[in-house]
Amino acid sequence: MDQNIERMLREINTLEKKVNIMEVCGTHTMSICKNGIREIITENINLISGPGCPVCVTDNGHIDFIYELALKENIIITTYGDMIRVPGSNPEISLGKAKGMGADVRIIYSSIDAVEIALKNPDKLVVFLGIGFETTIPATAAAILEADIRGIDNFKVFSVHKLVEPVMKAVLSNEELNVDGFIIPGHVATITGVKGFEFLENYDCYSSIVGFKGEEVIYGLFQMIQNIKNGNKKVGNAYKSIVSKEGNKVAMELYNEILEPRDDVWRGIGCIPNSGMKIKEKWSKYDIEESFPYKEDKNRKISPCKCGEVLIGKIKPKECPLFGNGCNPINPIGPCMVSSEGSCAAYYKYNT
Amino acid sequence: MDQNIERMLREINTLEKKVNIMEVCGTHTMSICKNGIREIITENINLISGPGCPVCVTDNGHIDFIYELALKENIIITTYGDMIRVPGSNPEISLGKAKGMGADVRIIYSSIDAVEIALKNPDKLVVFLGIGFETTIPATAAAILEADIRGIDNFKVFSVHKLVEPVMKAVLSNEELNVDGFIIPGHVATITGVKGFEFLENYDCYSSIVGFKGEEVIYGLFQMIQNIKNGNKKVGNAYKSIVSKEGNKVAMELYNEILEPRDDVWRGIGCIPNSGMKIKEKWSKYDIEESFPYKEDKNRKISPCKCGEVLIGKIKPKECPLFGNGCNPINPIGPCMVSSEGSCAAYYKYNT
Amino acid sequence: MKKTITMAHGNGGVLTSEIINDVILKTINGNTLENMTDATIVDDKYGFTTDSFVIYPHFFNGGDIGKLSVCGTVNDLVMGGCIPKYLSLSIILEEGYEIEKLQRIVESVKTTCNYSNVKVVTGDTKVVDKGHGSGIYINTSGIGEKIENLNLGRDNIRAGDAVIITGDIGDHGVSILCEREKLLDGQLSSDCMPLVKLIPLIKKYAKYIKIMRDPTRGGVATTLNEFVENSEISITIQEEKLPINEKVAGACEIFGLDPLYSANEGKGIIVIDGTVASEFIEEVKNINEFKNAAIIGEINKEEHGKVLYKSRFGGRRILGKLTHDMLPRIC
Amino acid sequence: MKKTITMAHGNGGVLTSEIINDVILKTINGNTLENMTDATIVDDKYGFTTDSFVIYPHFFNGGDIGKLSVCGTVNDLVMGGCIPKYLSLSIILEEGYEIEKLQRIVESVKTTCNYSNVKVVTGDTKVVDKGHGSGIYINTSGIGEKIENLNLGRDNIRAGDAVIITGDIGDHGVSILCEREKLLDGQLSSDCMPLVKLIPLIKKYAKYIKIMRDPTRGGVATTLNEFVENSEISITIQEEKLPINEKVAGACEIFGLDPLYSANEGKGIIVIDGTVASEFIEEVKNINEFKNAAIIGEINKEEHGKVLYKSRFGGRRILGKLTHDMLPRIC
Amino acid sequence: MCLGVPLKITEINDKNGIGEINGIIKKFRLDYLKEVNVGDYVMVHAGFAIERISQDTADEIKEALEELDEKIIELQKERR
Amino acid sequence: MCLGVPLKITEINDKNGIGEINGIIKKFRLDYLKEVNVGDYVMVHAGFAIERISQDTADEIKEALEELDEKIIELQKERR
Ligand code: SF4
Ligand code: SF4
Ligand SMILES: [Mg+2]
Ligand SMILES: [Mg+2]
Ligand SMILES: [Mg+2]
Ligand SMILES: [Mg+2]
Ligand SMILES: [Mg+2]
Ligand SMILES: [Mg+2]
Ligand SMILES: [Mg+2]
Ligand SMILES: [Mg+2]
Ligand SMILES: [Mg+2]
Ligand SMILES: [Mg+2]
Repeated sequence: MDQNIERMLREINTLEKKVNIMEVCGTHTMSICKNGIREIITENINLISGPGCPVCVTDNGHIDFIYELALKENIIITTYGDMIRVPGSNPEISLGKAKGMGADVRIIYSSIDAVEIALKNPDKLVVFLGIGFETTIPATAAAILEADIRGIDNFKVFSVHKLVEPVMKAVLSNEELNVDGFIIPGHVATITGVKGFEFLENYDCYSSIVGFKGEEVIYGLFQMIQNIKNGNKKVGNAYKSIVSKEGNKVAMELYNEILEPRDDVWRGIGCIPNSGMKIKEKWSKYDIEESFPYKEDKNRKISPCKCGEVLIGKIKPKECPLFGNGCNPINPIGPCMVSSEGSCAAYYKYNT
Repeated sequence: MDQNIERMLREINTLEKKVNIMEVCGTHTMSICKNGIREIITENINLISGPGCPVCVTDNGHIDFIYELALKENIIITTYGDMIRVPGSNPEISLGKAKGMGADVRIIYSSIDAVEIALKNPDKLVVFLGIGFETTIPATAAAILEADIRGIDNFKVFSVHKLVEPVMKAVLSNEELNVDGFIIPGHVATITGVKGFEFLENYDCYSSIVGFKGEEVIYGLFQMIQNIKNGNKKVGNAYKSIVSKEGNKVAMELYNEILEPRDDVWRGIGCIPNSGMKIKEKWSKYDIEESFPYKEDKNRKISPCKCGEVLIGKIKPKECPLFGNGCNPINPIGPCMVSSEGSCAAYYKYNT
Repeated sequence: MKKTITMAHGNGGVLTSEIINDVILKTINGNTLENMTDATIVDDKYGFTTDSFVIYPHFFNGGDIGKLSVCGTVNDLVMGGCIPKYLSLSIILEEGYEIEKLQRIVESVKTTCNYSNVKVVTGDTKVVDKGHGSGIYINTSGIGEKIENLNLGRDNIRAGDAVIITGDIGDHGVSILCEREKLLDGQLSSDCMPLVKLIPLIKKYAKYIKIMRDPTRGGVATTLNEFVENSEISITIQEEKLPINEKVAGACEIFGLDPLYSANEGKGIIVIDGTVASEFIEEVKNINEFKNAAIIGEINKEEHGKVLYKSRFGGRRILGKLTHDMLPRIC
Repeated sequence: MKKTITMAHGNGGVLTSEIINDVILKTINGNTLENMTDATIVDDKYGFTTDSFVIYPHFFNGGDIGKLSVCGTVNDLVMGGCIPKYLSLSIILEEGYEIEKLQRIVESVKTTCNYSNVKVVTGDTKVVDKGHGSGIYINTSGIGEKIENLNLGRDNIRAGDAVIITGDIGDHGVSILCEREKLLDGQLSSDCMPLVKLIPLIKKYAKYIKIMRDPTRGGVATTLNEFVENSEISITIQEEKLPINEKVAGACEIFGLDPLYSANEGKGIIVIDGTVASEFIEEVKNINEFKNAAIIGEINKEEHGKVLYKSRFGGRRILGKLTHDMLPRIC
Repeated sequence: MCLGVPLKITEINDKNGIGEINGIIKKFRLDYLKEVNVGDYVMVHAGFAIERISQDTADEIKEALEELDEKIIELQKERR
Repeated sequence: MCLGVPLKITEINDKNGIGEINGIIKKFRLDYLKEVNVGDYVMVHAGFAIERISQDTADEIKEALEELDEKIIELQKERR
């Protein structure tokens, strides 16, 4: 092992008080599990997985809606691979199942691919499922702009995009929880800048912006532990190679031109004000909700899934009575089990 | 072998002058081939296959039309199995090929099945391909009536029905030909009655109404040879067990209520006045030509196929330069090779 | 335009041999169908054979795709002169297929294996996307032990040999066609059956048997043609000797089908030395499963390489190979 | 609601063993996967195996479905401790498939058979209706001659044994996924290759080899789990020892894939007595085709029945079987 | 165009009939053949009964041959 | 949400870039990262470059540890 890594681990493991540190990004959850980081750090550090996987937090109703769209004739659904297996209000509803029933559902890697598909299928309506936090919101905005410039009018977006700040605030305002520090997702911060997380300084907690490789996570923990030792509650940046103070202003301007905040339902958590992103009036011709309005079903059955509590870090996946006992990656009940970066799935896969 | 059959064969084989006898029904062609009848009768009797297979005589243009219909969305084509492989203006056009390309083409045994399919598929247009002579015309009429009674409005017919009398007259008026006697199709006569063929008595030829089993064909030949020997040119009836003088009047009334003659093109032969049957104005809501008008393509390429000459008995299949030499049941060029009762196919299969 | 596969390439008739000979065999070993029989003897001791089963419907009167998959390979081994021993079972499932159906099919495999005294020793399962299968396709391959003193091959056939069928002709093909096209509400039944009970007789008459084949796709007519095509002998079969189930005959009359071109899945055609034919057929008929067996014709030299059909009126015609699949017709 | 087949039933992971164990094996012989290895030894002399190939695209960098069909069965025989001898070739064609493509595929079968010194001795061709296939599916079954003094089986595995892979991990699965999803314009290449050149070494080290397997569907992680599940031993593999092609590693980083769960079609995993492992691996690496072979881990008793993955930081985690197929993802 | 099948009627329900041949039960329609009864034989073509079968063809053939015999006898008488 | 990949830019055509990692060539978009040049490293997420990578994380780590060392030395100095 690299000497510097060893040195950092040693420093981390000198921490003598117990702390709860929450990662809010599923990729961090994965990296921690995959690299066996829990096994190599002091038991004083309790790593909690928070609401970081946009796949996990997408509401049942939204999945049901896109599933039904997929089953319509002459509609092509384009989506990042992550969403394929996410179940809606029951396990038989998912984009994968729709595909199995003959729907035209295509996995894409970039939102621009969806625009290309629209161009090649002028007689079909091509719907792009916009998911994710600040990292993917500009990509959706760029696709809309591209469609506009190229005069493609069979391209529509279903935006279930979410913002990080409101949900972190929701976590912080939950009195049952006791989070001492946040591992901030490095790529969200790349867009928002360190500035985008300075709101945390108004709370009583430590934080560091962290990259995703094993080394980077260790470095982030190292930085946070230093700050804890020093009582330094300023937002740390352990991802300086990419993340700047101001972030990517062009990207933010781009998405603020095309989308705007709205109240949104987080699966398992509930409605959080101004936490979702919708397409602005001006760009509504690209909004699928204009042609197929999304209606929330207030009478929806409440799932036995404890994702909500897992997502805000109140319980660990294993504490859900369904974990591995009815709910597993093959038959996921809750969204946390679906996405490979969902907390439950990550715990299940790497069952450390 | 049955003594009576032997006796009849002996009588048939006493014929000393050379005669040309034409069967106008493909099923007779098949029966003659299948039972090896040519081999057991005197060489003085030359059996010629005439224009008897309604599959064979259906014009390219009509096949092209139904093929294109089949490829449209939300259309179900229903057809007797006979039409599946008949090629249109090129070998790549057939209902079978359309089916291969995903079209919904269903083989039915009775026209009433098409009505049932329409009932079960209210959101599809169900088109029944009406083919055949007087034997199947009443079945088409009955289906239209049934749809009407049951208020089914997604049922349509494409009628390429043909009448026997006009084409027999066309054969008789062809000066190059020298037909001494006709084997009249027993089931057509069942409908039209002996009366329906009495027009033949105005021509210089012998004729017998004949059934389709080997015994029946031999019996029919026996009767005709007797008549030839006796110089009796009245229409013979060697199928008395079924065929009456007057025929099935109910059936004829039924189809005359719903369909009426029109000029029609016979593949390989050309247009014969009043030889086809179209749906009457009054029932036009069941006529697919009302919604999708059939336009004849005057510039259609003329096929090298000699079916026309085969069909009127001018040449035998083997005399066509393409027979077995580019044209065979697997890659049929002309319609006579397609239907298993087509003259060329029957000759090919039983290559006697 | 590019040449493409048509349904007729799979019907066991003319185009099937064309694709097998011209594309597959010519490439793989420079030879034609001649050398690639249904069961091939390897190391002079074992028979090896394979078949994929793509039948629809999966469940039919008289069997299901599971039973059929075992029968097909067991019968190829028996007809290839082997005692069937081991089977492989490879299943291609389509997304969305009901597991309960799979269960029933596998149970049927089991039962048929037991009857045939063979064991499934290796297997495979694949799943294909919805819209890329037909619920289930099954491949079985089989290994059998060569029966001693048996020397099968077209070259052994001589004028004077008798042609035997072990039961009624065409049951499987006609009944499946009717089930698939939803005609006759399942009044017919497939003959799907393993031919293992013939083994003792095959052993006993080993030195008299010239060639055997189960006339599946393409039917009796096609199989007989394969026995004699390009040879100097011919086969004459007689209409009145053909055993045909009367219901099948009725269905053929109704829909214009021909049992001679219809598949059989529990029948063998055996060409045997004429001198023992009547003795052999009696023994065959004594086995309950084969009580309708019959001598349907004989080998002669009337026409080189042809199969001749003699009608009950004495008329003769040539009986060719299957060209295209039969369809129910009205004329 | 009725239970139906899902794509995950075919990915070679957890659900595949479930369907094989609970539906097929339990019915056929009352046993579970344990007794149904990829190649089964019959009559104590021959190995018998089968596989169907449903890959799409049919032509890919590094091979095609024809080559793959031969490699799959040849490799199952070699890994089952046999010298491959005879193959069957059964093809299911979809109506409309281009004959020229079929021709190329069959040529590829031929070439790969020649390389592997096996013969196709029996075959079958079926055609399915348009919309009921994927152009072409191939089944190959194979017979091989058992190598002497070799006694393979999970029961032989002991703590201290070494786990060897004969080359880079995950090439096939990652490259096919990228080709199918039209990512990376074919910059990757499948490892599709017959393992026959290992045979002399397998013979030489016969008494030291405990078990062998080609980690196809489900990848290395799933195969290793199958070696130890329900046993009292465990396997620990080390991140830094895993040979991974750098381009494959790059693709995995871009699309969030894991080479350990990705199929290999030209690799063997060999568990060998630890005392000869370094000697053996040197000989393996001397063969050009296997120059990237590596000892990737060892058998121990750290956790009963588990596969453990030790990261480069010393952290350990459990490496489970594949649950669902990998998809390219962005998070 | 003439593939007909002779069925023995076993059941009639208005326009729908059921008939039998060789033990095979087949439905058919009676739209244009009304005056038939259970037990009658009908010729069915494309799913419709087209006519009642009044006698067996074999009988018809027999009759025809008997007629011929009579004629021959007459002819012989005349010649004598 | 954060699966990013560091690419070395090999080509730029307006909004379309081509980059390389481990010998793999990958297209990406530059819609919201304009001021980059061939040879630069960028972090690409979901097909879009989100930022230029200014240095290697390893260097960052090294710097951080050096900083720590300095602090420790200072601390020790202070203690002394
Ligand atoms: S284990 Fe399943 S049910 Fe429980 S919280 Fe996780 S995803 Fe929800
Ligand atoms: S052989 Fe073919 S081309 Fe010639 S007349 Fe007959 S069908 Fe037409
Ligand atoms: Mg759709
Ligand atoms: Mg259609
Ligand atoms: Mg076989
Ligand atoms: Mg077979
Ligand atoms: Mg397998
Ligand atoms: Mg066979
Ligand atoms: Mg195998
Ligand atoms: Mg295998
Ligand atoms: Mg076969
Ligand atoms: Mg294997």
